[in-house]
Amino acid sequence: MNAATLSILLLLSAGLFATGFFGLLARRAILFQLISLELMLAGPALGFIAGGAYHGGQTGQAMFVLILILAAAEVALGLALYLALRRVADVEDADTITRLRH
Amino acid sequence: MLSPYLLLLLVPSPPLAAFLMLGLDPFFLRRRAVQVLALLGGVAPFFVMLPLAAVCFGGECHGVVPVFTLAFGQSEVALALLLDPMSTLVGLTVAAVGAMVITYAIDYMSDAGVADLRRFFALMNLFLAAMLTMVLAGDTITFFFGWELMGLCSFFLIAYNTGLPQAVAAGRKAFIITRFADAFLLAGLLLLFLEANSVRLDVLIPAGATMTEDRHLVIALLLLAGALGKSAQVPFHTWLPSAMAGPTPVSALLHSATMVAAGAFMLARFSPIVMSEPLVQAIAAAFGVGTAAFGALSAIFQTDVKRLLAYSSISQIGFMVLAVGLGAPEVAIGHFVVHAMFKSLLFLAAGDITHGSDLGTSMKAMRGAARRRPVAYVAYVAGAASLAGVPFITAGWWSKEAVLSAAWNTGPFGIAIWALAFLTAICTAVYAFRPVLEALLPEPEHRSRAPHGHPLALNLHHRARIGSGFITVPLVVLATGSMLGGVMVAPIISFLGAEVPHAPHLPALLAAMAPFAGLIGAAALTFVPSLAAAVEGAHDMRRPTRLDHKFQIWVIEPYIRLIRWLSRDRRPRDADLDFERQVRLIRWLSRGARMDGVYQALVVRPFVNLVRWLSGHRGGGVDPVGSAPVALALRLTQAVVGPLAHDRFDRFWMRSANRLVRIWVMARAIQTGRSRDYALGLALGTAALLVIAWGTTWN
Amino acid sequence: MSGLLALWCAAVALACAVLAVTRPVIVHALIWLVAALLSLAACFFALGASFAGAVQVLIYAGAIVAVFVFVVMSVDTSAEARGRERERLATGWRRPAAAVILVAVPLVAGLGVGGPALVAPQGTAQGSLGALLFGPWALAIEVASGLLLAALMGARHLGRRGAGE
Amino acid sequence: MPSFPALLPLLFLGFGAVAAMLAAPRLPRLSRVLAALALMAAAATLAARLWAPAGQSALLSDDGLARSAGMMVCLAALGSLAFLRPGGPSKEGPALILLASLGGLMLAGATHAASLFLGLELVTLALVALFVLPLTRAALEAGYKFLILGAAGAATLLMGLALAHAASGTADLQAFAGRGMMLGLATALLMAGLCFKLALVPFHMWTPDAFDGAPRAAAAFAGAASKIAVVAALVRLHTLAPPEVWAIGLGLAGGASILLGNLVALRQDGIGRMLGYSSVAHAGYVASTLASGAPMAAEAALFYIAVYAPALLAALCVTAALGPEARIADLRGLVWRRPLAGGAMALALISLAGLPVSAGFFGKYIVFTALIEGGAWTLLAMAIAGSALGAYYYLRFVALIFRRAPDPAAPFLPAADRLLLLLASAATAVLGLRPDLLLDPLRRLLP
Amino acid sequence: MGYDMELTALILLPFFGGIAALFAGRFGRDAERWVSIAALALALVILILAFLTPGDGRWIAFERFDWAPSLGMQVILAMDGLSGALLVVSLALGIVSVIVSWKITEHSGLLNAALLWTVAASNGVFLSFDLLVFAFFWELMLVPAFLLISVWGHGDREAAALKFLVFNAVAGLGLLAAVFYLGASGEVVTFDAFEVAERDIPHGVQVLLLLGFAAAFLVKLPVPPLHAWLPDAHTQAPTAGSILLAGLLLKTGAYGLFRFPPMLFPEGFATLAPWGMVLGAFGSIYGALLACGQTDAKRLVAYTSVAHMSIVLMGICGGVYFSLMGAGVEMVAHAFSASALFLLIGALYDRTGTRDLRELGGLQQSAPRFAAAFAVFFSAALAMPGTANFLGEALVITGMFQVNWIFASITLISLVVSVVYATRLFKRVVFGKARRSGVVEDLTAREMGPIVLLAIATLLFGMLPQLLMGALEGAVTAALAPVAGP
Repeated sequence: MNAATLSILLLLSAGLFATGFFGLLARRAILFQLISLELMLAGPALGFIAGGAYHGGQTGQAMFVLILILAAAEVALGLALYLALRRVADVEDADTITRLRH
Repeated sequence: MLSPYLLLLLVPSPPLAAFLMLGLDPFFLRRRAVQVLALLGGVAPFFVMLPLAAVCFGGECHGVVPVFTLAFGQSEVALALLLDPMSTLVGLTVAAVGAMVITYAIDYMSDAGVADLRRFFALMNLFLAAMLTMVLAGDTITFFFGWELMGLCSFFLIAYNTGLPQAVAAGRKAFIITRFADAFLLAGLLLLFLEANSVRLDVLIPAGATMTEDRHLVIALLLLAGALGKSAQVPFHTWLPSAMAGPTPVSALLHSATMVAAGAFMLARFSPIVMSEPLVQAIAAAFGVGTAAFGALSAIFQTDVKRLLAYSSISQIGFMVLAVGLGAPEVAIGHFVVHAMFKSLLFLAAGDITHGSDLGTSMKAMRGAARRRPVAYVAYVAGAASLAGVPFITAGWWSKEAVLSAAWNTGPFGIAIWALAFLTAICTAVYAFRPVLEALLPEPEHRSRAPHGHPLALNLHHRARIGSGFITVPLVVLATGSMLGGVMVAPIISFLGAEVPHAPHLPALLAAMAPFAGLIGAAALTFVPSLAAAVEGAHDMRRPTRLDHKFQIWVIEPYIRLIRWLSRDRRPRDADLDFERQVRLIRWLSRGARMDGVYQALVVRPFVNLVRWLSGHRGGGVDPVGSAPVALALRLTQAVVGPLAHDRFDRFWMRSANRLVRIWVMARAIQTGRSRDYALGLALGTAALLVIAWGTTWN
Repeated sequence: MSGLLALWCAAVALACAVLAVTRPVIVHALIWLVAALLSLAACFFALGASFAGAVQVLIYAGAIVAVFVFVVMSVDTSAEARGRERERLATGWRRPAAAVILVAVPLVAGLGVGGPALVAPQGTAQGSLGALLFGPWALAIEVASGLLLAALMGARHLGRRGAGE
Repeated sequence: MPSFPALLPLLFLGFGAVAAMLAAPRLPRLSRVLAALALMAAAATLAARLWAPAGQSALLSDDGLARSAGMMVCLAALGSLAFLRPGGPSKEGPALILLASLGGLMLAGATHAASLFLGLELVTLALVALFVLPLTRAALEAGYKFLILGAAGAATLLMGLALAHAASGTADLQAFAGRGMMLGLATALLMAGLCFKLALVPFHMWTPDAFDGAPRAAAAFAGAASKIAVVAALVRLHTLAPPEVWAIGLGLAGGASILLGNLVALRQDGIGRMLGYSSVAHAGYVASTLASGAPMAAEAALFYIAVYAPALLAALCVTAALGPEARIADLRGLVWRRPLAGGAMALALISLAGLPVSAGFFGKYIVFTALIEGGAWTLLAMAIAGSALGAYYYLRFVALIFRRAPDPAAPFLPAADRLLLLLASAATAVLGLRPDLLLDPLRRLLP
Repeated sequence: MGYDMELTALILLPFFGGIAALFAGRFGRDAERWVSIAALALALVILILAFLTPGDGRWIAFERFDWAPSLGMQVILAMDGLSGALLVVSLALGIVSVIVSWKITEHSGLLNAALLWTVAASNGVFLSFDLLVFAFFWELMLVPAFLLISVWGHGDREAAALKFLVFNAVAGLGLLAAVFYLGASGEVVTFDAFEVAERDIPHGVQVLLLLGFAAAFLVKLPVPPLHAWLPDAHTQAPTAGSILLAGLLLKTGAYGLFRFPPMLFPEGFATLAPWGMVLGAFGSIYGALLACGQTDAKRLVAYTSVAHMSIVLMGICGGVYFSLMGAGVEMVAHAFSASALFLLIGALYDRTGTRDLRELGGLQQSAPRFAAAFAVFFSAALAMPGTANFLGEALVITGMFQVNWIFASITLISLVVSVVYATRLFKRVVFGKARRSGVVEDLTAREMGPIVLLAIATLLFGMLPQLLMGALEGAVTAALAPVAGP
């Protein structure tokens, strides 16, 4: 694997990150935001794997594992929060959760 | 060996001690104790002054008693009392007059409550102490101390009747105007101090006389302005007539030997500095003679004895200032001594005659005086004669003649001054004799008095014809002095080290005639009903109803025709208008040339407007009241009315605070509460950081 | 060769991701998410990170998406909801897009166009992933379990019918 | 692996968390006690080894910075624990606080991407769980916002770490000492993640909402303990001399935080919200100190956040006692109703305002000194303007505390709260008189 | 120099006295007041003993010890005649303020503590020569004063207290910033004023730093346009608060100006001094004019304070021997006379419940002792010769004549205007008829005590000024030397 490939892979990982970020900003439904978060995390995951492949160490994969754990934890908490919000306040649109402001 | 001059310290001490005792009231004094204390404090200085004067007349007349010395960096301030011929003479006079006035006041004020009595005598004693301190001061600090203290006491004393708004207003007016003049004096004294690096008069005056030109002129002018204010000379004269709101003894003390005369004394004291500038000299002479003439003219048309005497004081002190301006301060001091005696006498006698009258101190209250209070009347006559300057037998003639001669001897310019002073002397005699003649008129018919009138007023006619010793002794002593004091004038002047000026025979003879001319004028004003009515009417602001047509035809009519012919006036005549004009002139003069109005327009109103503008009060309409003191009081009252407002800077601060609040409202709107907006912030922040990173590493 | 494959798979993943975030229907989005994750897994395999690829397939595309599916089953999928979702996206995409472009431009400029001079491959010591994870990184794994523990406690607590209702 | 003594505090916290979690459903009181004991033990161990020689392992550094910051994290966590209201459904609180402290300890010692990221995320997720403890709508809202933003921040941070890893081939934080465009971008992304945790403008939006809606104790942890840990991490990164974007970005964000935080706090009536915005501003002071580049910046930043912590704890403890919707009017006459609470609150606010006889004064002092030393005049001007605004709004609250109140109802304060208030006030007052007691050790402990 | 504790004691004694007073109320009626008086009296005794022991010429007493060396901080306390005189003022007014608030029972422990802490903090300001410690006490002073206004004040007290605090705290930041710069800019971090004074600071920097210092001092002084807090604070403060405000806090501003600018920034001071004089001249007129327009007696006196302190500012900026000496004398004199006027108005307010000039009057008849007391301090307010106030103002004017006659004339004008407002106050309160107040009870023995004390002080320093001026000599020449030097 050469530097150019790594460069493009990193670009693509940044693209994934940016796409996820776009989803987070653009989507109002909570579930979509959670999906977007997953994509956001996929970006660095690709980045670590690509970097690890380029440099030839295990660190990249190890970091990927940690990212995976984080993603899982976040999804668990996020979905639980989504359900709780629906139950307590009956909302699924993030834009309506604005009781705390100013 | 103790120097006899140490006695100097004892001169102002008794009245000061009396002030402290009366003011602090440590023993809860009774009426009798108060009177005794006051009398002791008032009389003692005279008896302390006597041996000092004896020493001084004995020839050794230069004593300095240091009080204490302050070190100011490189300069030294040595406070001291000084005994020299001038302070001896003036001190003796002041002590004597003070003693007389306080003695008189013991009886005069006997109907006041104990607390008021205590206050009155405490202040009178303090006043006396202040004047004595000033006279005997050996340095400018002590001098100014006494000078200012008098101003303070005059405020309290004039406002003695604290319930009377015009008394309080008169007190404030006196204090503010004299304080204004004092500011000039203070500036002059401080500049002198900086120039001479000493405050001691015996060092400072010679040093001051040899200053550089411009400094010298400034200082001399400042000192002159200070003196003019304190002495109620023309631009500053308005406070003095209003100050008559104080009790008679206060007026007697204020206007004869102390407060008012202090300005003249100061000029005489500092004459080596003031009078070495020809310009200042000319200004002083002009102001002096102008004031003298103006005061005399105004006095003629007064209907109130005390106001008449007040204008007389203005006029007489004008003579003193004139004398100083002519370069004869010794003559001024001579006139000072004589004036102190006859003026206090006049006040005391007039006060005694009018005491308790329901007409107050108006001229009418004088009527029947010869019958009611013969001693006082005789004393008044003596005083008036002295004031008018009846030749040879009165003291007033000698001193006034000295002034006139000094003027005559000054040269061609002096002759003009002499002429004006001569006319003034005639006017002086006119007003001096008016009350005397008025007293000959029958008493006005007895009107029923309001039950709430002065308690003593009811006893007016039951009073003894001869007053108690407290009244009689001062009157007799002062009357004697006013008559026989003339023999002292020449010794006084020569004691002070100057020649008695002598005029040629013609002017001297003319001057001697002046009192008699005045007497005729006074008689005309008193006994010619139309003129009396005019004077009267000018005050009541009503048209007189009865005119003596004869007088109108023989005197007024030709005069008016002459004027019309001279001015080629062909318009039809309006008798009312003529009369109006005449009355208006009299009114103008009797109101002190309406100087109060000028002050009102030039000083008070702008000041009040400024204050009002600054403190944001809303003004309300106030009737322009004829009498200026009331107007002054009202003006300041007006400034008070209105809500308690903030000043402008305050508003500025509050406005910026409000602006900040508006920014706050905008800033907090950023926090919309939507998580997507929050994330947008996150994204923008990240983007900014990335751009910075890219920018800093890109090359 | 493997490099090209990896690039291809990553590009596919990106395309799937773009689709995933723009679908109006949640189920479609979820499917595209799975597709993106699987493409990434393929990419990982192509890059030689077989463990990562396997874990990606099993845990990510398997377990995590399964959890999603359970939740998605309770979501309103009517045509009306779809229209609403489409309208929301149609009205509110400009500002996010601008922001994301602002983020992406420096990244792209820095990584691609500007062409960073990458350091040569750092010859780090080869060793098995397991030796790393259970050797020096054991602490990290332990703490990561704490992460899961916290999430678990939070999720369990949220599942309660609490006082807030 | 780190040496055993270095590991001990982590073990205390980890096992303590498990024990507390297990005890929570049945014996909530025991759970609290266990958590407190674990925190105390961790703090004591750290304190005992404060001056021991430094050690280094793969992921964590065991040096003075890590120990002192870790100790402060534990103490601040103990403070938050003191007024974490027991009862109700919120039984997991103590365990979560322990987990969050564990994350804080990791963060304080992190020398590697893995430990940095794990520590940060452990704190974040534990805090999300803590935020939602009351299960009220406000708490859920605060938790949700924090989760979403936290995850986005984490992804950003990870992206930065990934870039750094790709650029340098190592995941060690040492990588950030290099130069180059990719590292610059990596640093920018890393900073975005850290700034989010420190609540710097424009990454601060979650803070006021969290202080308002979440339990006060959780907010206190977020404001005190977690910030100490993040500042420690920042200081560590700072000493590596990262690319230029580091100083510029911190300066910009810090200055903006000072101004915006103080400005928006200006007329807030909710005490929680006011403290939230003010915490943004205080984070700004810390960031601008680090941005100034003064040699003393590290110790100044750590000192500042260390003296900020007790004041914030005391203020939030009192706020908690005043009820979930505490507003400025509730403070009226507090000092007459509850002298301890009122006095502590007043002292805390005075310290936050940076007025003398409080530790906050010296916090401001040392920050200003650092700004002057570093020649950061613009930041100094911002800091001065911010302090002026700060004095205004803090004193608004102080004024009301001393105003006589119409109603004599006094808030309830449990013993733990009272102890906390007493200790926090004592710390604030003592450090306000003798700042060198803290500053000198810090100066010697920092690299 | 040996290490004695006397100066430290002068700060700590009131401080701990305050803490003791806080709790003394439990041990007996009025115990907290007696404790306060005892602490202050003891401090006064210590101060007098310090005066009696020989100093080293420049300083009567000097102490230096380390505080937080790592921050470059130490405590340097030094007392010369100026600080000594102001300390006498502060302790005496402390006792007076305890006595006048005798009747206040509400939180009386805290009240006495706040009074004592104000005294302690201002003593610290008067003694400190470590700039940081100085700034520390400077800010510290605000807290008890703020409490005094906001807890025991009248009317809209919170707003007034907040205004007071914000003005002074914001201005204090300028001081802090300048102090920090001074401390950090040298080779070693030090706040020792004597060391800092040795430094060669560039002229522009001096001007900037001086502006920082001046901000704090001028607001505290206060000089227009920075005075807006004063009338409100005075009006709403309790009597004791007004006394300490006028007698102490204002003096700290003047003291700071007197002491530090000429010492630390001689060239910068020379540059800015003319502007200071302009400000002072404006303030002296402006304050006096506003005093003429007030209807609230306390507000009136507050504006006179503005005028008088502006004259002090002018004197200090004049920078010649006479003006500096005048400023020093005026500071002390104004402390006594203004606090006495506040005391009297406070006593009147206690009796009548109003301070409105339009509603007062007739004291002369109903309460002669009251009237007499008013008369004494009325004379002091308008600078009657014989009072220390006259001495101060006359000296300032003398100095101004050496500097620029325009400033001297303006001071003279303000002297004239002072008569207008003083007589107005007197007319409205003492003269006339009682409008609303009715018969007012005369001053009681407890009130007479402080008043007699203050009257004696005013007159004593006026009649025997060498007592005061001898003490001030050292400080004046020290302030003079750097300005006049080559």
